Amino acid sequence: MKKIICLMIAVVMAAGVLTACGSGNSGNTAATTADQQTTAAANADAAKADETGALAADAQTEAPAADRYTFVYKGTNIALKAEAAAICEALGDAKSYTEETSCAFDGLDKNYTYTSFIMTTYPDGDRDRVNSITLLDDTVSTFDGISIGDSKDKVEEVYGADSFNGVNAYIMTDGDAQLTVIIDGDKVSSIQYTAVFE
Amino acid sequence: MEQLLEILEGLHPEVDFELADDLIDAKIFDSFDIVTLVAEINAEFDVAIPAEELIPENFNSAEAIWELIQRLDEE
Amino acid sequence: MSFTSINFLVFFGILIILYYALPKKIQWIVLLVASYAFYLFAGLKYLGFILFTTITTYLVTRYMDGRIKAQNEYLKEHKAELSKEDKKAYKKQVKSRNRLWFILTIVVNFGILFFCKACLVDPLHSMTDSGVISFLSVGLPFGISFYMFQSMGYVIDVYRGKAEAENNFFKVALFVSFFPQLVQGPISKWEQLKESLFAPHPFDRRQVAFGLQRMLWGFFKKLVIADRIAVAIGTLKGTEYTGVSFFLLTVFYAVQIYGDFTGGIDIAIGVGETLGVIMPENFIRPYFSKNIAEYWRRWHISLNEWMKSYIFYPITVSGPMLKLALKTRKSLGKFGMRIPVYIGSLLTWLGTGVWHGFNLHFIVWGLMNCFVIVISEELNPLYEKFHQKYSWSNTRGYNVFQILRMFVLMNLIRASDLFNDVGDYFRRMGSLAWQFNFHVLWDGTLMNLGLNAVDYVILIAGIVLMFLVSFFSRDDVSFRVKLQKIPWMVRYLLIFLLLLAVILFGSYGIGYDASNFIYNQF
Amino acid sequence: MKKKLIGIILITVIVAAGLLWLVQGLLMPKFMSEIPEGAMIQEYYENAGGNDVIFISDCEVYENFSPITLWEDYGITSYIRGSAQQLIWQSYYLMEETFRYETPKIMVFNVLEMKYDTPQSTGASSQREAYNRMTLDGMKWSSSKVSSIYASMTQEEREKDGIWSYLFPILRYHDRWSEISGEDFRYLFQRDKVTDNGYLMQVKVNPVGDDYPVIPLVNYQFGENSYYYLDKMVELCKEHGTQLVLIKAPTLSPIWYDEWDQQMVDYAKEHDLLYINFLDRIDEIGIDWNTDTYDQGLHLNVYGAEKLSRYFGRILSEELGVEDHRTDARVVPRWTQKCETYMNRKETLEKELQAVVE
Repeated sequence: MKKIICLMIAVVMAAGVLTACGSGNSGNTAATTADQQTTAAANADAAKADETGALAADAQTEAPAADRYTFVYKGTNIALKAEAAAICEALGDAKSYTEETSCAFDGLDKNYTYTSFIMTTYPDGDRDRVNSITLLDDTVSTFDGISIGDSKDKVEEVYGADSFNGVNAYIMTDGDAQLTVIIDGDKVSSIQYTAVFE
Repeated sequence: MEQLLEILEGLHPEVDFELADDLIDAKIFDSFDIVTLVAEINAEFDVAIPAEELIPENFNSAEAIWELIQRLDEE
Repeated sequence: MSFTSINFLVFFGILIILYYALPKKIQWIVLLVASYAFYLFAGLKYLGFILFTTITTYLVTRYMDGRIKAQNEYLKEHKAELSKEDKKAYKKQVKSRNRLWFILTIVVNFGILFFCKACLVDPLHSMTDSGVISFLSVGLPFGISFYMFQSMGYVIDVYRGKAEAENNFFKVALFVSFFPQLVQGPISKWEQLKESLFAPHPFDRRQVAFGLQRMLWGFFKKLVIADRIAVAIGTLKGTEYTGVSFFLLTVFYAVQIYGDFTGGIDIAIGVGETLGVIMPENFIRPYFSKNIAEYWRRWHISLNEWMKSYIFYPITVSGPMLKLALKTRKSLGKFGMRIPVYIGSLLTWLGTGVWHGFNLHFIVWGLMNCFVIVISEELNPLYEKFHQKYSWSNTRGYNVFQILRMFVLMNLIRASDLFNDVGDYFRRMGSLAWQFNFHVLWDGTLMNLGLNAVDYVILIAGIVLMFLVSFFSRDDVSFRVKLQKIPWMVRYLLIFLLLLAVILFGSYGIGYDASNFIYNQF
Repeated sequence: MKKKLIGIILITVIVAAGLLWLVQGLLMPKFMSEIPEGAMIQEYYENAGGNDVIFISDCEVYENFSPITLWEDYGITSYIRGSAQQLIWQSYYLMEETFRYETPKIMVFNVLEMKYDTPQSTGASSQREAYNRMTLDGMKWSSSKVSSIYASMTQEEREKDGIWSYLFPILRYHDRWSEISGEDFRYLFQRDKVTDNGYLMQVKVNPVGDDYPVIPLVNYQFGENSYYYLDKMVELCKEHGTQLVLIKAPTLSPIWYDEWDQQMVDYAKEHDLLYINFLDRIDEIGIDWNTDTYDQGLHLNVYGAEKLSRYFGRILSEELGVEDHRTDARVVPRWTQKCETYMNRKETLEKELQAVVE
């Protein structure tokens, strides 16, 4: 019974997310400044929290300052394991959207592809949380200023030789999150943020 | 013995010490009372009661306390 | 191995069968083997600690006892020729020789305990550079607080001539390591425990049944109540909970620690009872106390008895203290006689605080207890006058008021051990004075603590049950004895229902972070 | 007197244990109307024996191949031992267990499982544990089951009740008491069949939409543990004279990287195995992503599964020589029955879907 309820809530939430991401307020967000955007995100979050009642406590604790493991896109902080709903709303329309059911129960993994990055989410009870962020082009960069196409030397300067895996990647982790910078040849070929479990 | 009874009455005027034989078991004396009593006895009789003698059997009645004082004085 | 793990139940089941199937003569050896098996479950690395204490305890008690016996022999033989002074001098000589080894043993063992408390509990608080002795960040050796106090109590008793030293090393080893009390006590005295610990125990159905019933009740308190409410306490420790929420926290914590600690002790004593070993009671319905001093005579009794016999009394009746008392009496009168009491209390409570953990907040906790007890002790004459003057103050209603007052006051004091940051604790205490956010009781905050309506129903039912059992045991007759009087069918049914309640409503297994017994950390 | 006492105690214990056993049965999830994936493993035992082909893996087999189609078109007897999020060591032990019941000619294993080297995937650990449960709880007790449990347990499980919660599932499901429903009573002693010889039917259609993002990996090398169990499978099948066939189902997500594919091609060559990547043959099979998937290309629906089964059935019978049993009188009645069930199920599900759409 509980599972059904969970599933229904998940569906409702998913619908909410879709409309939030799909309803064309992208022009609106593009015009506003970064600060206003985050406020809007926070408000949206709060509004959602009020709706469900149960999320109030969480909304308060989840306003993390950006750090190495947070991807900042046009003033929106995308932190791993953060609730996805508000972020989606702030980001606006995704270029493409796919979802993946798990083999059995437990809701959907969702993939949002934007022009310069992909965000994936995983279900956590009746919410979606950010699972990974993959950067796609050199118009975006990490908190420390690394973009695709940067030289290996620059990456090593920023992240240190210690984080090199010996083959093709610099991997930084803080236990909850991991930042991976993949090197192909002498250039950065991929940058990924992934949530770490356990 | 007279002297001892005086000290005891000073501590708990409401108790009849000639009859009472369960001062510890009935929780009339707590550890604070016992320690105060030891200090008084030391002052009055010049008998030092060591910590290991601070057991219920030695303090349940005025008589027991008196016996303890005498025994320690002997040794 | 936690009491609430299946592994423990299996271990215990095998033990019971072996214990009663093997010859009665070797029962205590079975217990010794079991205790060491239990200990090794916690890890091989701790073995050295307990062995060291066992060996030093054995050696020093043997040595001191030998001296005392020789002395008594000598005094008996030369009874006629020795004067009173000679005897005294001889005794003194023996005692001073014993004292050297006695003090050495005590200092080294407590030194280890102190070091462990100060350095091993949390590597972050380590006084030494963590890089240098990183291998030590192993956590506290299992049960060290409990077996250390138990064995040192024995050493002191032998030194004082109050207990005879045991010849058999393995019996001492069993006394130190006896497994039910390793987890969270009670701390037994040698003289209390030795008889039932080493005696042969034929299978006594009633005793075994009582032991098992007591264990089951312990599991109920621990699994159904304490572990369930633990989530909410974790949440309420968050910084935003002040005022009424903080008050709520203190009440929740009172429920948790009661369920956890008394439940754990019920299991320990129940295990002992099933094996025929009688351990001292550690609680006598503490929440029915009328003041803090009484509460501490009824809560964690074995520790407080220990502290009283081995710290409070020796300090307060020591030579220097008595001299001090004489001096202060001259200048301060009656009040002066109490000076040793205050100093003794202070040091005892400091010791109790440090025993719980080498942290500022535990010390603050100890001092607050001390402060309240001393104050109430000093005001005692006033109370008595008050009670004499106003007869209504002796009614049942007033007793209930006193009990509630003690409960609230003790809750507030106790909450200090929840906060590592003492400042945070006092800030919240302060918030009680000005923040009357009673709305948290009905605005849904309660539903956001990690407990849902079902959890609350279970908790309330469980608490009511605990209360009733306590209430009906107030004549000091065990509840199990009362149960014995009802028809066996009903009794069996009740016990089965309790078992079912533990299985169904217990917070254990996947999905539950079974919080360890709180007192395990000490 | 004493005897009477022992009698009373004995009866009490037996009655109490019996009651607890009933309560446990009640508390176990039944996986009938919800999450039928949880009920699949235990269905095998009534169908064990006489299967020439056994599929072992996760949803990549139990959603994509239909044994009934294999029978109807080629007379192949087959069974799918699938479960949700099955991990490679679980597959290995299921394989080991299967050989206790029968020795099939062909053992089919889907290689996507190679990607999980250790007991983890994304998401919280409780979720992983729940998936393990669906594979493990349904197995009958045997050394295979015990080994599989030990290989699968999460750290949290090891620290908590460990194997005991598998021996006494009440320890795991005790807090389901608040969810008990009529279903738990109805299926206390018997269960319905949720699959057709291991195939879990889906009739919905949900066409493929946007492309799935391909996120580059740091390391494409499959883990040592995965290879360890794959090696063991090869060995096990060799021992029993069974041919092991490696496949990759033709589904679009999770992504099957070229680098992974190459490793499987190499492995198959090295061990002289047949490896078929159906992703390369989508057109040949005739899969239409507009009609043949129920969840945008993650799994096939029944129409896609039937197409894939026809395609694979041809390989099985023509290339691998799996016998046609359609003339075998000992087998036919049973399979006719199965076909009927399958048709009824398909019809019912289609009707239900129609009703929802309208």
